[in-house]
Amino acid sequence: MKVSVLFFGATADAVGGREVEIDLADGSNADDAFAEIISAYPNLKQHKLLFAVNQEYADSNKIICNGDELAVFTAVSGG
Amino acid sequence: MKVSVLFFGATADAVGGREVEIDLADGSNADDAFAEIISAYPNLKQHKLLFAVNQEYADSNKIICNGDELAVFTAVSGG
Amino acid sequence: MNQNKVDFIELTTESLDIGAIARRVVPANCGAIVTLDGFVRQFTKGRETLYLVYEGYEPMALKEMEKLIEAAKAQFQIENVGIVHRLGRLEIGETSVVISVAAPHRRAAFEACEWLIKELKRTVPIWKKEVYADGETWIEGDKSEMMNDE
Amino acid sequence: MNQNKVDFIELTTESLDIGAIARRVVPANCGAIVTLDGFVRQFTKGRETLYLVYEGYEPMALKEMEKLIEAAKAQFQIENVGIVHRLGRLEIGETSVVISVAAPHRRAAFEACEWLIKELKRTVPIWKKEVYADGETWIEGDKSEMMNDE
Repeated sequence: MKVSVLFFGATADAVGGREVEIDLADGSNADDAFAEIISAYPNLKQHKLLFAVNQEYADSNKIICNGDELAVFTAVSGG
Repeated sequence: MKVSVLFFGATADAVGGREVEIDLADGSNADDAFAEIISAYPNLKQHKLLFAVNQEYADSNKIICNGDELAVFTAVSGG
Repeated sequence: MNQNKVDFIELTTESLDIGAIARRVVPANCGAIVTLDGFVRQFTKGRETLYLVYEGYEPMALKEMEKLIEAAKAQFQIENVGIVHRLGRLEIGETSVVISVAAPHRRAAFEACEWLIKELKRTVPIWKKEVYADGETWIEGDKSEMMNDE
Repeated sequence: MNQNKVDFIELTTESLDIGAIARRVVPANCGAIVTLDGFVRQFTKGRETLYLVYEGYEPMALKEMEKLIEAAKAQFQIENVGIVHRLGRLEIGETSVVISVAAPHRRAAFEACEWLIKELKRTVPIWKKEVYADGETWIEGDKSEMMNDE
């Protein structure tokens, strides 16, 4: 299945883009998905990362579904 | 000696004026002065009063001098 | 840091612009301003207020506000403080007092701002008269509180 | 009290008017607003910042801010909350975030406002890039703090 992955700030710089599509095995959970993304973009390892699925902070075990919106970003620094 | 006494808000209403002059014996302290004022305007007794001498909260024992500015007012309620 | 010193205290009968007051306390090394905006409540304990009148013993009020700023700066790691209190007639919803505190770290700004409004209500000689449909009352503060701490 | 509900959360690239934001949270039964105004520091640890760029994951940021308001209202006796965060390029001294909390009693307003800014900095997906004379850096928050409490 295809899911889109969004990057912001430092992670967008690290992957050289703001959005990519990845292919995931059916039944993948959030941990699987983010491991896949990090192995595709090893630059991301230089950062402490947070993950979101459908605009919510991701639970590791959350099963990813076709069409979900994933996001990978560093710890926030707004305010 | 002559000193002026200022009233504000509820105390101005109680004495029917915003400023009076009183005559004090030389060597009077703040307590003496304010006792004098209250006996001249017994309506003031209905209020919890604060006293100031020369725009500072008065110490009871402070000696009053000719030309000092006294003030009698209720506990404050600004803000 | 003294070249950045922009404390101010004012009494005014004009309406208060919270944002403009807050901006005046911004120094270059600070990242947060905390602002307390006190205003005229329509209902106090269920009774409707039509408008308020604030009166101050102006020179003493300014001196007491000055003392509060000095005391706040001795206690809290803050940079600049602005206090503006309005006097005269205020309609419902209008701002009566603004206290803005700028600090390098927001914790100190919150603490100092809260301390300042508490002390202002206790020590600064300003009084409010609440005007109702059927009368008016000068509000008297809690003297015992005042005397215990002074 | 629901007819007075005027919470709001906004992300904007326009400049922020603190006073106007604070006024929007005023309900009839409240007497105090506490406002936190966060802004662009010129110097951080001695290094001069030329300007900042804020970027947000906008839909998620709005959801997280909404959650913060709900959580604040569950914890504190407050009436209305407004949170506006600016995005895009900000010059030195410009306001990046305003949080205004209106409450019947000021203690709750102070507590809630301080809690909200602390949590916003921990959970709302917005990042800032500091631009210096000789480079630029995306600032990364403290992830461990984030993860411990979530």
